[in-house]
Amino acid sequence: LAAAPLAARAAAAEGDPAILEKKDWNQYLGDGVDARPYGHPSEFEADVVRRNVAWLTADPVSSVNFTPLHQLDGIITPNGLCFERHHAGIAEVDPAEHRLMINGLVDRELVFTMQDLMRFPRENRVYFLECAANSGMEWRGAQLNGCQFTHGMIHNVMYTGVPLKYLLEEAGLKTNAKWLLPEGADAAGMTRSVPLQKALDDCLVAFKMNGEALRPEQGYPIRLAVPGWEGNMWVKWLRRIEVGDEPWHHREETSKYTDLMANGKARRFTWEMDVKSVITNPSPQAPILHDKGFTVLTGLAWSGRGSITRVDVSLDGGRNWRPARIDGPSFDKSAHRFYYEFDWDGSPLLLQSRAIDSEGIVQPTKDALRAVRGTNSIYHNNGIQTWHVKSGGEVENVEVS
Amino acid sequence: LAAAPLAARAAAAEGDPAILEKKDWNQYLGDGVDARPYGHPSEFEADVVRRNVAWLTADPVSSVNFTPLHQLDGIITPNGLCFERHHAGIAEVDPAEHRLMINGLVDRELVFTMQDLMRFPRENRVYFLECAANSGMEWRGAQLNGCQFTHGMIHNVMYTGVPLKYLLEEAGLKTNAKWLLPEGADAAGMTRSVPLQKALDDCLVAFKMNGEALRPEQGYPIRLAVPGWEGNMWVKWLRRIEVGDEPWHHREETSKYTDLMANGKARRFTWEMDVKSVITNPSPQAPILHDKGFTVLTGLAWSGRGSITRVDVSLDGGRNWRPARIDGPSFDKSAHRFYYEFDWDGSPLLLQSRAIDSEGIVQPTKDALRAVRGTNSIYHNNGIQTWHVKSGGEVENVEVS
Amino acid sequence: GEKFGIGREATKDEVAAWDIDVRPDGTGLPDGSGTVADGEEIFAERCAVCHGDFGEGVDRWPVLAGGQDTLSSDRPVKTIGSYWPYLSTVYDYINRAMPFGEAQSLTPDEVYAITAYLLYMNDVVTDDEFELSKENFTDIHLPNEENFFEDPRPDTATLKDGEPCMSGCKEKVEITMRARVLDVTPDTEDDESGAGSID
Amino acid sequence: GEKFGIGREATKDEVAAWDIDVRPDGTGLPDGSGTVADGEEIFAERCAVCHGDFGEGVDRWPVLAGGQDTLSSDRPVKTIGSYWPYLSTVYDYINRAMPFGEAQSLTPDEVYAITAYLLYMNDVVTDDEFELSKENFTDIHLPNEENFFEDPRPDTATLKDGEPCMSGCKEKVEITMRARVLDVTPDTEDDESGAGSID
Ligand code: HEC
Ligand code: HEC
Ligand SMILES: [Ca+2]
Ligand SMILES: [Ca+2]
Ligand SMILES: [Ca+2]
Ligand SMILES: [Ca+2]
Ligand SMILES: [Ca+2]
Ligand SMILES: [Ca+2]
Ligand SMILES: [Co+2]
Ligand SMILES: [Co+2]
Repeated sequence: LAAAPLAARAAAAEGDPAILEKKDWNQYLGDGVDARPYGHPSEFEADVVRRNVAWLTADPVSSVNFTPLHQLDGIITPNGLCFERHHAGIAEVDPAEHRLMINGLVDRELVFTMQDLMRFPRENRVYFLECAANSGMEWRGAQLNGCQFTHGMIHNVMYTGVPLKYLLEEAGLKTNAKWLLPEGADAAGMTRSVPLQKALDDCLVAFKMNGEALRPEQGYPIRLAVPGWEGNMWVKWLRRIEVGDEPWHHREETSKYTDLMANGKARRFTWEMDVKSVITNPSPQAPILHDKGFTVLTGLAWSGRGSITRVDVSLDGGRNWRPARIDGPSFDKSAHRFYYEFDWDGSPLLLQSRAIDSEGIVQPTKDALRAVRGTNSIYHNNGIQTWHVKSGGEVENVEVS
Repeated sequence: LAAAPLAARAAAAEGDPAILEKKDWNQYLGDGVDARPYGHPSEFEADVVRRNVAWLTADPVSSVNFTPLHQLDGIITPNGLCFERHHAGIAEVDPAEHRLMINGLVDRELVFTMQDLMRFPRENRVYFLECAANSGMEWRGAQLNGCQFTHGMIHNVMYTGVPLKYLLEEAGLKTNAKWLLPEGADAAGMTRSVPLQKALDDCLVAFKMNGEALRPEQGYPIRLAVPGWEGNMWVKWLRRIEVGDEPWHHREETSKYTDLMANGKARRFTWEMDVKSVITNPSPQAPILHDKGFTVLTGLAWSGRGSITRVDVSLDGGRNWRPARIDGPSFDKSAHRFYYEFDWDGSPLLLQSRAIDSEGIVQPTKDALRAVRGTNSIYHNNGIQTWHVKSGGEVENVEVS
Repeated sequence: GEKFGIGREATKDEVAAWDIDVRPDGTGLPDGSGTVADGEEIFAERCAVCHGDFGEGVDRWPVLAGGQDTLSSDRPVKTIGSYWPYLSTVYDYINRAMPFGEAQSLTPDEVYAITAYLLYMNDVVTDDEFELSKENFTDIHLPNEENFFEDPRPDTATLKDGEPCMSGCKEKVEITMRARVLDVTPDTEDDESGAGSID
Repeated sequence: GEKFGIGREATKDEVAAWDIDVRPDGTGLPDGSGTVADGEEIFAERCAVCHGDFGEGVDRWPVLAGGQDTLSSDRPVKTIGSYWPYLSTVYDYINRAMPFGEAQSLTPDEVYAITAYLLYMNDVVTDDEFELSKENFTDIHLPNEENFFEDPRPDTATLKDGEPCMSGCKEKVEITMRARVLDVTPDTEDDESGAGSID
């Protein structure tokens, strides 16, 4: 037998060829340590990408793509997969040519280079960033078949940055200072009005995400972090902060990011992203691939008002609920990972998750939201998502009575 | 003036051209959301890469490259920059063809597919992984001029994985089970003996790092996480775990990863990576670029025996110490980020950091280590590093009396 | 100020170069003016390719005019005339971000003129000889200004309203809606497309 | 076992295909044997290009023989003969990982023969007609076996030894050594190189 050729031996043996036959990678050398100065995922993970939906917008240059939540785990979103939303494409800023100016109601109007900013004390915090329009497609009913598209306008990143208050204190705030206008260096010149109190509380001028420099599509070299508040306020490519006594009511806080109610009136300054959760697996893009038996359900929960204290899961469309297991770090205004393991009997399921935050706010049903806000809001849809698992394991985005 | 061409206007105005002159990125559109399904760093960060040192090894296929610690911040190492150490190059494993076998002293010898593994309960934990040979070059004295090379065989990652104990319990441990032999699917067939107690305590079969699939160079599709213990034990491309009653004394725990003492005797099973720290900025590759004034010193500290309770910093080569500020999450067996901000008077400095862990172990000086271990150990060098800052801001790796 | 001694004072010219924002009270408006007729011409040349000659929007590009009385309908059309609360936003946004792809290429007079034309198209001014200027700017109010109100959340249940139901919460559950767009992987010609848009 | 009911039992053949590890007590050794002379030939053909005809190591590839009595010197040479505690490690490692780039291509007889040759080159056996086999394998002990001992750490100060000194800890401080390799960026021809290696 020892002399028999390998293939013959394997054929004679009983079992899985994946074990019985040698693989190239068991025998031959792979790339050395000089081959990948900056690494990339396995070729077998080529489908793990941000995806956009062409018909959503007029042009991909002012559009959005979505984080593949169903292919991730834990709470950190890798930088290459953090969803993108920009209004004039990715600004490719040269940090040597980048400045941050503080002007307006300050004692001294200041200019900082990147090197200047590196001299202020820094903080490291994990925060989610959710676009106010995340799940916005679903206001009128189930639309897109996959949590990447229904919930993928979110990412969760560890930022390193300078507390904005240090920069403001360096400039010296006038006593009538009440509002800030952060402004981007991109061709959209993005601006938002931010109340000074928030800025002094926990805003960061962030320059690193998950340890390395911000990615260009996330505002390289600096962006504003506005923890827990809608993503549009996290101005990217930040180049100026004006201090004022009144809000500016700029385009992104009037024409956009205001919630239109059924009666035609509209809410403004709806900044916090309310408590929300979604089951990422199983989900339409990630069906159950095994027969009945022990299975892992997992998902993400977050709240812009604090931490997540509890997530409940229902397998029967909200009739009965069980507490899920939250695992991994629980930070304020950061995504939480939850699991619910159960023995699947192979019959159809209607999966839901319901998160509760440290302020005691309970994630509402979509119908509860519609009852108070109608269906024209576009933004701030934090309703409970339902996935219909069929007996074959296939999953569909549905709504239930 | 309104009609004057832009350049003329800018020339007449007083100030920084970076502000007075418009940039392309302020005016023209950048890449859209369909351009980068998987993102990459800015072109201006092209020097932020893993680097190897050609003369260290015979061939880059069995060698090491180093994490650019001086260019990172926070505690998370981005996946593309996690140092690589492999013994037969990067195994490019097809997950569909990958299996995990458990054999030996178990009730039932088992085989798992990747899909099987996804059905076990998961945990999410942040752990550092340090090669036992990190700083090994420095046993005989200051060698390499940069913390990337003196300390860059470490990374710190949030793992998602299945507690190994679940897999072992599924197989059913025999009463005489005491040791495990995890084995890799690569062409080095990497093996290490791991005491069962550690396996049942906190080892994970990890499949995700920082949210996404393990990178090929880090063991895709699965690696063993052995928290706090030397990196070589974290077997990559894990394909088999044998359960036994005695250790195997394989090549990587005899010929390698044993500490040779001055008297010719050698320590074995020196698993824990002891308390250690390094100042990452300033450091030889990251000099001080500004004149005297307020400056930020930062670094990393970690211990394989628990968390870091304190880091002290000295500016004068160990004569006087001040507590540093630890910022960001403090997890067990995870890197901690520390800062020490001070007013630099422009004169030369001898920078040191000294970490203390939750077991009360104090990071020793290099001379204290040499006094007990000599200079032939190669591994487990956790001595205090000294950087000499010159008056121009340049920094050099030195040792002091 | 001056806690750390980092950074330097901005020059007047530097602040002037970047300080372009405009507020509802007129703060930030530059000197200048422009008529509806001037605006029509500039708009036709630089804006209409996307927004249409009358702000009606080409393809999926934004609609800028019309939509009055649609806000409580099933398909609200939110335009400067129907939705925007303040005229300053029109000036500020066009000046900073339009034309798309050639941002900050318009002179103050051009922006005043375009803004005047947009007011005309939105029936806020009806005189086609109207000239908008720094001086008369804040006299103009957009029709929907009063219909914005401050965020009143939380507007859904909290724990104060009682513990959320854990068992037997409903009699029966039925599927009432299914995903409109089943094939979300944009890899084939025959991909379905859905309604709505993101803003 | 069987808590979750996941996975399946391995077949005997599957376990046999992967269960190649060898322990000091001989567990895992396959049937077979090989002589020093056979080993010399195979070694010359498949190993010597890297390790040298006599295990002396070519360029920076590993040295496999010699180094006796260097372990307490300044430059220890750690080989199978001078350092390795167990012969089983030699068999196991060559069988699983060598030749470098063609792992697991040797038959048991070949590995026994090479191992015999390595014993001979390391003066552990002196008879050039020596044949190593499964049967006599565990009779052989490597000279350095007794010189390994269990990790005795912590071997440096802990808080129990007192609070670490915070001020005035030394009289004066002088630089005693400087980095040997100043230019660490491997981008030019004239890069310096240092001593030592990583394992
Ligand atoms: C090449 C296409 C294009 C051209 C030309 C263009 N725009 Fe736009 N316009 C856009 C896009 C795209 C947006 C939305 C940008 C975003 O997503 O932030 C927009 C948005 C706007 C808005 C805000 C719409 C809303 O409801 O919030 C206004 C007002 C506007 N444009 C005016 C103009 C004017 C005035 C011009 C000419 C001076 C102009 N545009 C030229 C594409 C164009
Ligand atoms: C192409 C080069 C090459 C060839 C051919 C080769 N080796 Fe090696 N050998 C290496 C390298 C490289 C290592 C170190 C691998 C590592 O870093 O893990 C090594 C390691 C070893 C070691 C362990 C050395 C130690 O001190 O830990 C032994 C024993 C060994 N080889 C024996 C052999 C034998 C026997 C053969 C032939 C059957 C062989 N080698 C063929 C390159 C080679
Ligand atoms: Ca509010
Ligand atoms: Ca030990
Ligand atoms: Ca202003
Ligand atoms: Ca498709
Ligand atoms: Ca075995
Ligand atoms: Ca060089
Ligand atoms: Co937006
Ligand atoms: Co190693």
